[in-house]
Amino acid sequence: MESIFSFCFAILIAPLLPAVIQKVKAYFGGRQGPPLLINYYTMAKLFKKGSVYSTSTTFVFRLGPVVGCATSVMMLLFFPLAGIAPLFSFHGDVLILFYLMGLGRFFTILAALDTASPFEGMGAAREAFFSTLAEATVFGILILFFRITGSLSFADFFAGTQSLAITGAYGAQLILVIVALYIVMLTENSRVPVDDPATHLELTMIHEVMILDHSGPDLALIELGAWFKLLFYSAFLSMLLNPFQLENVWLNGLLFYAVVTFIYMTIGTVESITARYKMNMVPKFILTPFVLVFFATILTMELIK
Amino acid sequence: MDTMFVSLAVILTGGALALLFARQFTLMKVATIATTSAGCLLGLVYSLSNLLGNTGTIEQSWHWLHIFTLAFKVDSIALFFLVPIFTVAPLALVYSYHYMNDKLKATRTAVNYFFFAVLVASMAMVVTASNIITFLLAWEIMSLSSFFLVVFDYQVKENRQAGYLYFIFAQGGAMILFAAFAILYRYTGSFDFDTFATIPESIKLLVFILAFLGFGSKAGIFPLHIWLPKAHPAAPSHISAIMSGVMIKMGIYGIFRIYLLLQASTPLIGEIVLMTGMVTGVLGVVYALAKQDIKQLLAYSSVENIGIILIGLGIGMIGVSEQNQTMAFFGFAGAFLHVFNHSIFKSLLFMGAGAVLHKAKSKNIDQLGGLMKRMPVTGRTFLAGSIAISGLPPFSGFIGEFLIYYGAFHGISNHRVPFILAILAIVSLAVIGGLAAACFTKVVGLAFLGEPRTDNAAQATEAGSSMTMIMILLATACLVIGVVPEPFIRLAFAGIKDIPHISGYDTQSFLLIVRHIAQTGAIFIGLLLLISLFRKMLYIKKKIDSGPTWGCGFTQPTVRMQYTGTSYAAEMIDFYRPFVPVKKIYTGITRIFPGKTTWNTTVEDVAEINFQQRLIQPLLKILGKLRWIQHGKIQLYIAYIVLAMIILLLFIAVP
Amino acid sequence: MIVFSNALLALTLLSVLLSLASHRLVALVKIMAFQGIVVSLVPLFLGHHMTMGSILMLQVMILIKGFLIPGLIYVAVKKIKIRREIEPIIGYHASLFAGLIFIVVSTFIADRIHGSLHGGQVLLLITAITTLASGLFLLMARYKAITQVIGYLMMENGIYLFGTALAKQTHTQYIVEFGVLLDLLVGIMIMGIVLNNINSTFDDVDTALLGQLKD
Amino acid sequence: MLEFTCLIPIFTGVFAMFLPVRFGRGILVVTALLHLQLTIMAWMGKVTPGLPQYFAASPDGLLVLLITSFVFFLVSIYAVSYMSETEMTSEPIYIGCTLFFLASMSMVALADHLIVLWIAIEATTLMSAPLIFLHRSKSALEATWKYVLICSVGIALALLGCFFIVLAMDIGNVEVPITFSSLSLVASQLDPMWLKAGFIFLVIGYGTKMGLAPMHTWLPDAHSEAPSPASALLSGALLNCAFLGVYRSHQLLYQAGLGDFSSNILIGFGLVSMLVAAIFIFNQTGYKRMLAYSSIENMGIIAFGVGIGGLATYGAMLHLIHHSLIKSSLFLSSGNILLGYGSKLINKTGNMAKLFPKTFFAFFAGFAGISGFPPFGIFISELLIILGAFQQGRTISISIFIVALVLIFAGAARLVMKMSFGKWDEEILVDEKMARVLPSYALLLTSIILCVWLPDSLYQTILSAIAMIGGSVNG
Repeated sequence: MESIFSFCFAILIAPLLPAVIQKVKAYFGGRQGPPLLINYYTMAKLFKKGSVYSTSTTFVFRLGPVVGCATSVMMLLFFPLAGIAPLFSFHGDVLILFYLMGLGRFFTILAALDTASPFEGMGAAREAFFSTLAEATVFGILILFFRITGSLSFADFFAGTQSLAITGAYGAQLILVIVALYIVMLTENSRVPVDDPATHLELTMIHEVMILDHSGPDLALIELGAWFKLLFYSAFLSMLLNPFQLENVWLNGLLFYAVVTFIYMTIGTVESITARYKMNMVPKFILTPFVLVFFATILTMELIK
Repeated sequence: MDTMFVSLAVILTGGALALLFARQFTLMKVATIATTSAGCLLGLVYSLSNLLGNTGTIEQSWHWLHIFTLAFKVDSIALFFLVPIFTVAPLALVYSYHYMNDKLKATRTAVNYFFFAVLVASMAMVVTASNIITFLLAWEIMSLSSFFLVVFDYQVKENRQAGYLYFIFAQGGAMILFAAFAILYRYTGSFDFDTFATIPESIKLLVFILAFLGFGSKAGIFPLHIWLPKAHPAAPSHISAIMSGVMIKMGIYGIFRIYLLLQASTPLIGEIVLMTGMVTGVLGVVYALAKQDIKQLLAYSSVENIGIILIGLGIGMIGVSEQNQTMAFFGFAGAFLHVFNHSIFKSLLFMGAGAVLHKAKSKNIDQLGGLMKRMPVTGRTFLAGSIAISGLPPFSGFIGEFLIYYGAFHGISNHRVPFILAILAIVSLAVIGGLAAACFTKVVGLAFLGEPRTDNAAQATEAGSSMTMIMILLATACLVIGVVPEPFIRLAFAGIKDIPHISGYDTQSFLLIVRHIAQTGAIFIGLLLLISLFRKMLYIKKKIDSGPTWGCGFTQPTVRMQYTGTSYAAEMIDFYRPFVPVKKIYTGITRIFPGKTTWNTTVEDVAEINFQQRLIQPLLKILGKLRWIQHGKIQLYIAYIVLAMIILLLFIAVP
Repeated sequence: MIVFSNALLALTLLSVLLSLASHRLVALVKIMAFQGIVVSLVPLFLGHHMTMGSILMLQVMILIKGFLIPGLIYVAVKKIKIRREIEPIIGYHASLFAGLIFIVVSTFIADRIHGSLHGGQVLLLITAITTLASGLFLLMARYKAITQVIGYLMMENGIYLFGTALAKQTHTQYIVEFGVLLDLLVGIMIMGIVLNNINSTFDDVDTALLGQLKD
Repeated sequence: MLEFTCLIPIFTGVFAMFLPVRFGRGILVVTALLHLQLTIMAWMGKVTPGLPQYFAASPDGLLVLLITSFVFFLVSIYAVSYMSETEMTSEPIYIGCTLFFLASMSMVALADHLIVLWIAIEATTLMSAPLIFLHRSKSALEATWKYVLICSVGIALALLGCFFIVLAMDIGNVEVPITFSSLSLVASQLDPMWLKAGFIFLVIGYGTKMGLAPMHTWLPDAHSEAPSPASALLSGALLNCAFLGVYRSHQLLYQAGLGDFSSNILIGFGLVSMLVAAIFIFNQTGYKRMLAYSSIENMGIIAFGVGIGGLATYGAMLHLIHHSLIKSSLFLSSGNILLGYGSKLINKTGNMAKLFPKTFFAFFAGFAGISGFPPFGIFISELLIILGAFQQGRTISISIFIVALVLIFAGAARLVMKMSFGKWDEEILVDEKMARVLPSYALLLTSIILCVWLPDSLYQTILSAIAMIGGSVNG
């Protein structure tokens, strides 16, 4: 029951949090910024609309948003938000989940290519490229977590005796992991400095350019999927950052979402104070977390003794 | 065992029928396809029933040429490898009914069917052979018959070259195998496979490396893969399907079999296999990404999948030498399952590529596009195959990779070298997965989606019914294996049950995980349907327009402006540059009013270049210089004789 | 008797040296005829027991080696109308010098091996080896096909001398001589026929023209 | 009277030279048949040599005789059709000389006496020379000249070798007839140094005839310039006869306890031959020359196998058989190609698969066979040689062997594929006829049959042949 509630709450709150980012950015820009509920309004607006489809497209174009959204929801279904046992969990679920995310990306890319637009193709190519690099980091993190907890399940990562906490025995490595995961989050969710969703030039975009031709409810689904995915990553980071496990479920939840909000705020801060990297610098940026994680993993080998 | 030989006899009869009825084209096709397929199905039933029915090993032998024995032995490994042989072969044959429809080439088609049957029979013999002679005999017949299949379209120069290259690699590999087996024979004095474990430990590594090279040249390990991306595009598509889907697995079978027979204790073997697997996998997929020819791309993708299978085997072997049963079990099981899965989806993809080639008259991605609308079945099945080969759930490819991941993750508990190797294996699997997805989004996205780039592509129509039927069947199989994986995982488990080191491993807990995976797949599909339904609801009574793709303000878009395969892959290729050299030809802009200029890039295979530049060219140069020997002057010819005589006489005089 | 044989051997050596230095084909043929007769006579003075048969064989041998074969070659030379070997591969002086070296080397070899032999016919061995080597030398050092035939003939003479020097006659009765003669005869005839054809096709018998077949 | 195998061809040959042309062809085939019949009778033990002091029916000789006779029979059938196609000018000479050639080869196979063997081998040179220069073209003359001169020089050296062996008898005070059969009984009493010297000269001499490098120089010229049926005989039958000379000498040394010495020499010659063949098969321009070099290679393989001893010897003997069958088939096919395309150059041929299907089938199957693919017997023989060599621990030489095999395969495959599948748009001059294809098929089929079912008597004969140099199938 708790699990279902937690999941539903996450689904509901996911659109709210990105508004925090916009607020922070507005603050840095000296503006007031949109209201916090802006994304709900956007949803409502998009759901009401019809769509225009390109004559080039096929069913793949329509399937893209659905698959993308579904894979993001899957992540939340398996993730122990606020330490509450997820709806589903088994040994090995992380593998299938990250691969499902790959499936989502697969269809997003295909949907973009389906439009026959050179710009969307460009975005698709970059998406495919950067995600292959990010994927290596993610699996590096999984290796480390398996080394520490002996499990391959989100639920087990954050439960039991050897739970991953920054105050635990592997705290030092976890700091590296947190930095790495943060960068992966920025990459996977197309944030600055990898991608700039707010830019005006299609040639320099990655994710936004891929969804140029989507409209109406399809676009809404894509946006939803993106928010869920961002929530998933911040929740993941939050679970690692937050060293406290409070007895009270409600308080614990509150603390958890506080940390999540904090992470969103940092994203906003980063976006405000850094500029997007040149495209050819991005791979280096994405490789950094991989190196960090690999180093952290080697540390666990206890060769240094 | 008798059943298998009966099935082989039926298969060969099918082949003979092709030659017999060569003049009546349709009758020939029907007769040979029906007979050969029937033989294959009989064999399939035999292997499946024995594999799942827990019958022990069965042996049979005949005397041959006074001093030899033709010995066959069927254990679970052999039976497992029989399954893809007998599965893919009939499907490829039925597919070929509409694919091979050029009546002008009737004789050649008949010969093709004949060698197809021979190839199938010889592959079945390879996996069941249980002594040196039998094995090599079957191996050589396999090489020869597949060569003829490759050079089917010999008018094309590239195909001849491909056939030639394949021929060299086949024979060169076979010679190395001869050497490996001869060393074994030296120490055992017996042709029998079962005696191999008795040779001195120090020799085992040498033998294994030789065998690894020999078998690897067939399997396509890096850098011995260079024949593969040439031969597969050259062959007709159903041949590519069986070669890529099944025949190269014979190399894997050989590597695994020799590993089992040697029972070497050195961990080096597993490490070599694993590292080769990683290099093969990553480079294979990078090259696949770089290629614009669909069939060449698929061939490189086969190299990649061989890499994945070898990673699995390597994990298993390291597991054995580390006495980590979980690692060993899942490494082997994953490799086995991937062998089977790959044979399914790679056949599907090659058949799809064949249909495209047939109807759109090109296999170059940059000349295709928009085929999903024109060839709906081919497009959809190809999409399914692409998802499967990228290892994405809920399709079949994921399951095999999951097992390997599972084994590799359990290798993390080791120390030192095995630990690092396990990490590297996982990371390279992840990288391979990502790149494979990139690679196949490229194929599907550019060849099947978007707008046609040429008139031929625009005029393409759906392929013949025998072809689409088979592709639908295979695509369904990809999905079914992904959604209901348990029977297939059990099949893989049954396949490895005769491996001594891991017998008795308890699989119950894992089967639970498998059920969970199936469940997750089901949840995902449910979710997908739910969201689709939601989307449908949102669109009720909504206005749906259609118009051109938004050109970002550009008002006169043409189909030539679409992103091409080359540009799609360019950045990713660049990342791996030292291993993936790109040759650029750019004529440049010279005058004030620039004339026509060209820009051309080709990605070259680093193995091929080095093979050419470091081995072949120097060799030819040396050989060319030595040709002076035969200069045509009789006086010097006599001098040779005198010289030889003097040198030999010194042999007596000196000591 | 031994002295006689030594004299014959010395004559043989002389003929060998002459042939190496000779540049006129007709002279070469005449030297070969002389050498053939001398070589055939050698067994007579070696002290072997001579039977009726071997005497007969001796006569046949003189006939063939001394007259028939040189005669054939002479006819060929006349027909081909080539008088001399111009520009040999190895010059005449150098050839003569090589001949001397052959004698020295063969003396050395004969010295090394004669200890293990019964008879101890050192000079015979020297002559045999020198003749053999000079024959091979002619084959290698001359362009004209006819000179090569002569070289071959000389080589056979050397081998024949070897045979008489080394082998006891009891083992090899007639069959050696018969075989050698037959082969020589047929061989020279066939060479002659080929030569004739070469001449009519190429208008020369220079083997420098026979270098088209090569890789 | 086994000597009839020599006498009959001589008589019929003389007749053929003087009788009108139309009888000649009949005489050729009938003689071949008679010869084959006699040979088979000899195999059954029905006919024995009449002059035991000179001739003997040794197992190795019988083997060579059978191969010679069989190949000759099929080649003569081919030759009849070939001659009528080419309208050969000197047909009686051809028929006569082929028959004399057969006689001399039979004599080699049966000879037991050292000198008789020598005479017979020299006779093969002289009898086959007219076959080569039958066309009287410039290149044919050149080839003949080289053939006759080089082989004569070589064989003259072999005579010296015979003398040395006689000398070895003298020094060892052995009083037996100088036949191989009686010498082998007393071999250990012979003087080892002179025996070695004798062996060297014999191997140089007969090796020249056999085409062992570096004495092989005449072979590519002669085999490529001869008319194809003659090439088939030269490669398929004559080389075996020369090999017999080498083999007998090796046998003698083995029995004298000097097997190591002669083995090493044979292995050396074998490897050098294979490497030389590899050099020239790459970028070869003429297909008949390619086949000739392939013969050099295969003779090298046989010498290598015999030198290795043990199991490899059995392989070498099988190789001898299969090489003769397949190589003569290839040469017969090359005759068809020459008729069809009118050129010996590989660049002037192509697309046989389409234009010349029957010959293509024979040619390509022959190529696969000679490269060691099953179901042809060379697969077995090469495998046995490799197994045997490793068993004897000759790792370095077998490595060279394998490298050479791969090189040769790579070189030859390129050429054969060019001929078979390459582009060719011009007309075919002379169509293939069944009579000119069937003999090739028959030869190939025989190789396949022998790979499936080796008759017991053949097997036993090979065993007793190799037993004399210590070879056996049990290592």
